Amino acid sequence: MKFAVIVFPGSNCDEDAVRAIQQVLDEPAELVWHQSGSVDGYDAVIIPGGFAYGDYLRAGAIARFAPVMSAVRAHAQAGRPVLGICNGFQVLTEVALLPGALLANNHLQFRCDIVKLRVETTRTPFTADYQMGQEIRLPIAHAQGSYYADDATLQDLREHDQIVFRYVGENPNGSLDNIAGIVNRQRNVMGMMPHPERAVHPRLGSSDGAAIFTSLLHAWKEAVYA
Amino acid sequence: MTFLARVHVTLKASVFDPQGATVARALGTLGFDEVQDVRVGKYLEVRLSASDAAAARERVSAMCETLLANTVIERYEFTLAEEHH
Amino acid sequence: MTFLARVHVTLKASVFDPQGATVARALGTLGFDEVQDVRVGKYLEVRLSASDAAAARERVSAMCETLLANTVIERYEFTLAEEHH
Amino acid sequence: MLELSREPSPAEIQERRIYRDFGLSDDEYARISARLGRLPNYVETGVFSVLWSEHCSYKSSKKHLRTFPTTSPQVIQGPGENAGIVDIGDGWGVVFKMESHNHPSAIEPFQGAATGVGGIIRDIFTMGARPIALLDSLRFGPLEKPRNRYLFGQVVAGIASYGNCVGIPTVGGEVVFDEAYTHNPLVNAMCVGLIRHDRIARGRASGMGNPVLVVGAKTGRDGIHGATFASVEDPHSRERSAVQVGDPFMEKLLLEACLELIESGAVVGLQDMGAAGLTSSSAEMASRAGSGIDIDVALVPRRETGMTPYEVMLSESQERMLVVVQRGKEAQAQAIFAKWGLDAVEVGQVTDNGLLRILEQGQIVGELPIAALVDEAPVYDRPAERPAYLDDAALMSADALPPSTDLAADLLALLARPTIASKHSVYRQYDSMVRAATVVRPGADAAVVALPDFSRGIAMTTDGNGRYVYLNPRLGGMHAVAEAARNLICVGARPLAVTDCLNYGNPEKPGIFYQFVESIAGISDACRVLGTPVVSGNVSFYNETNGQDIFPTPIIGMVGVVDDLKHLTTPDLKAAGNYLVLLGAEEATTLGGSEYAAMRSGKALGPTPPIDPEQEARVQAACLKLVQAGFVRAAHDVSDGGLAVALAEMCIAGGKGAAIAVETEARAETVLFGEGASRILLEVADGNDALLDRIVEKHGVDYRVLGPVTDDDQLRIKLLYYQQQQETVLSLSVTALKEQWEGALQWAMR
Ligand SMILES: Nc1ncnc2c1ncn2[C@@H]1O[C@H](COP(=O)(O)OP(=O)(O)O)[C@@H](O)[C@H]1O
Ligand SMILES: [Mg+2]
Repeated sequence: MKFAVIVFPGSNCDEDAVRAIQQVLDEPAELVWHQSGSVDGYDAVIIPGGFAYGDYLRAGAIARFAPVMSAVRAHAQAGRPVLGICNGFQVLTEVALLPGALLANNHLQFRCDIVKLRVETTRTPFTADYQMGQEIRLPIAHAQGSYYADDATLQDLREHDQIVFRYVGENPNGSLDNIAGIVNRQRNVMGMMPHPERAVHPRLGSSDGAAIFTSLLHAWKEAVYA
Repeated sequence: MTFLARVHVTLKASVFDPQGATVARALGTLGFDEVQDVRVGKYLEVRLSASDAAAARERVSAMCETLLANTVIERYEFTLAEEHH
Repeated sequence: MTFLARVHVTLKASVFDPQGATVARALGTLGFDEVQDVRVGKYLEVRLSASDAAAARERVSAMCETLLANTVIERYEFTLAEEHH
Repeated sequence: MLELSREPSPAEIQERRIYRDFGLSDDEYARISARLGRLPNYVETGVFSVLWSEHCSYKSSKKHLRTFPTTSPQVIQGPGENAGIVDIGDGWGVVFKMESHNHPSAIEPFQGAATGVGGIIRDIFTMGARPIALLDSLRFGPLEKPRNRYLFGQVVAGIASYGNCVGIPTVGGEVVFDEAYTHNPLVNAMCVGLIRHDRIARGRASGMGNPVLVVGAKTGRDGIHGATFASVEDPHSRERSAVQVGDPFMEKLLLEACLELIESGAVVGLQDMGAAGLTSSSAEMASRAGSGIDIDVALVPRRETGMTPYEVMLSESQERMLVVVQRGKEAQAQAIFAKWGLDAVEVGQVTDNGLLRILEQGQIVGELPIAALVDEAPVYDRPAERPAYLDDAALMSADALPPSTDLAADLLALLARPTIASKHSVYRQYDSMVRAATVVRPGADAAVVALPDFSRGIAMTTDGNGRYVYLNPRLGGMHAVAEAARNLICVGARPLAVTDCLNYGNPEKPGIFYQFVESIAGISDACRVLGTPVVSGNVSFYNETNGQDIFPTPIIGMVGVVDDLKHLTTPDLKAAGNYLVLLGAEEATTLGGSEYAAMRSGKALGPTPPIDPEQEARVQAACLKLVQAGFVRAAHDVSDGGLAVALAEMCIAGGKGAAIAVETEARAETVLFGEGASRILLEVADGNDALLDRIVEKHGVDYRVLGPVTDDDQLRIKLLYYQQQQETVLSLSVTALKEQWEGALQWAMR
């Protein structure tokens, strides 16, 4: 299984994602430059964390227009998996591959911590290897992670089992309904504020992020060998 | 012709504005008890060339729609003034 | 009486505005070639009670000086309007 | 102050003594004119004034900085380059440096702190190193004052905004509050990078004819005050005009582009344009290479119109680099910069005439010998005189504090002192985990970042206690080094080398200069004994307002190596049944200089605790051996707040209790809250007594067993006075301790 990790000017978790994939899955992962017009040949696309274009104006606002994003959109529309982590989640909402938006944290500060999350659905190619309702610990590090959507959208997300992760205990950013991650209706595009790529080794304080990558690999194998 | 667009981007009324709330609280503790409410938004000055005001207006609208505001959460408005040197 | 102050806080002209420069560049690559320059600032709407416009003006000035702007790098200006309910 | 509509002529500069407005003394100006054999013109006077300024020339401090030990078998690069480098084996080097941004932060705390972080990051990647961590050492006045809350909040937010955006984890630091810093907060930032030996780049402009490029942000009038200059009486005001808005996005692009360029081999040398911008970067790069350099100011990309050569040469616009590439490889370099969306413009060439020549559209507008600018800068032997307060008996009376009426309340109050309280509310604003290699995060005695293969780790810390230095400059200097090394030892690291940031008041006052000279001597002594040479550093003078000087505050940044990550140790108690051991020198413990005495009296009361560096070295060596032996479960050095605070912190962090008994003859306040060097608390797994004894004895170190770790929520401390047949008992719920310690800083900020 081959992963593309998109690099915008200002991305800074790109190499972490590559290393996590190689470490956890021993599968190839490559950096794909924002100017690239294609993600052909990649089985999954990861939009990593960071501050694309400095997050100036709004997180993800400028990145949305990078040439590579048309290719990512096509990849998503073809039903292939796209995972947006942190800044990647913000980009995915800006390009409307995911509904809603990410607002400034309600306390207005950047927040870095290891937080507790509940896996709300395992019915995605990103979370099948978790247990339903499992509580996991993942790092967060963001200033604009407060998920917002209007009531209708929120209702929709709930009805279609699209809320993938919720914060347990203290909500670190004021997100609606404690949402930490969502998936699109087709279930192949997921965005999440926490950083699974930083939680793949016990020395890093948690290895609970590894299952996201193993889930993706298993889903891909099933599709390929089915 | 050169125009200066003064663009205001604010959160929609339905979206909570923590920054406004924080500024209001800070003003309160500094003794500005008369403050009832604060909203904080972005202000952009965009200087552009255009053949006339109508053209400038159209272009600035397009900029707001595509980049300057995220209409899921924000609204925008702007004024235009011709600049003379 | 209730007043609405619309406050604009911008970087002084001599201070480099990296955010504005980045937005200008982005607009350029999006095909808005006519953009010459962008500056990004803050916009605040402050609703306050005051006995009259002069008093309101004085208080808003004080707010700007103490909290809303750091005059080392920023400048501010505001307009005042009385609000009727 | 002088307002002029045109630049004055060389004769006017002399006659009207305009050079004084640049900060040059009569004597310095005379030396310059004599050296040149003519009167310098306006831009030349400007260039001399910045290169001969305290900031660039270290003219007051140089003589004393030379006394630092700067070599060891591990040192690859000592002071003099953009940053120091230490070898850690396997082809890896660690690059690090610390720098102050005190004055800008005092007037625009967010941007002042942010641009400080930006500057120190550039110093690291300029060497070819990948920055892997940031630390920040901060000092503010008490949080009761709204202004101090504002400064503290904004400085932290500014550091966060910059470091987080560039993607370098901020993994450690310190924050101390004292009245002494009310008008002069200190903002010191340290950056640590990792480099392959064969990739080291240096700030050298060599190779006749090689092109010189300006890369990054455009040049504006930042840091320049038109024709109005800072007066000599107020050296701050130069920096006051220098507050700028940081552009961390541009920095990230510069970082990636420069590392890629160095990797490509096309680069000859590069340097950040920091203070005095183009002037200092070009002169210093030529000086190091023994070459000359031509710069045509007309070619420098500008943000503003109508800039004069003077303004272009002295601009301090941020996020710019000066890069010398090999002639013939310009295209390769340009391609790399273009990929990262950066402007890179050739503004001149390297020459071999030993001159800095400033041109404007090909016309020479200034021509100065590099040697005169850099090597022949004045060196001053400023007078130092022991200040009278050091002999004030009333100030040295901490041990005579009246007895406490409630020791338990004292402990709770100490834990809630902002200086001692948890800094979680600070460091959770910093991304401490980006790069996915932070294996000991903020909150422990030192931070540890793993090497790429996760075999070993680099440990780092910053330390400095201004009160100790104020009360005894020499001992205070030693303590700073000793505590930094002890902090590294506690996480399982072997200390390697030091960077420093020396923050003082006005050096023209002999009493202040005495503090400077003496504390440097103390730092040198301790560095020698502990085997940690100084490889880089920075001096910040004039931290003075209305005649009030800060506490002399040398900050030590220290880096070490964890040879095997399985030796990583943290301060949190791990399991009931283990027991606590106090290793080291108890006899040195005193209330002098302590946070406790400051809390009780509201002032700095001495004397500073004594310290024996040889004994410190033995305690540290023993501790490291114990940690490596594999039965130490937690370690924490005893510092601010003394034994009781250190115990409380270990209980809180681990969510465990402890039942401590100490046999003593000393007064309870001293045992519980007294401070002193060379003490470390260890949590030890049961059943290792023989090994413990053997190791400790071999190092000639004392220890005592304090009691078991417990599973209940109580920290019990019993002081046994056998002779008097008395005991003093303190018992507090860990939950209550935790509430104070964790909440205090946030409450203080409300
Ligand atoms: N400004 C800061 N930035 C990052 N980490 C900090 C800061 N201040 C304190 N810390 C972290 O909090 C912990 C406690 O700090 P401190 O009390 O100074 O420790 P010590 O006394 O062991 O040096 C350390 O891990 C330190 O790195
Ligand atoms: Mg400390």
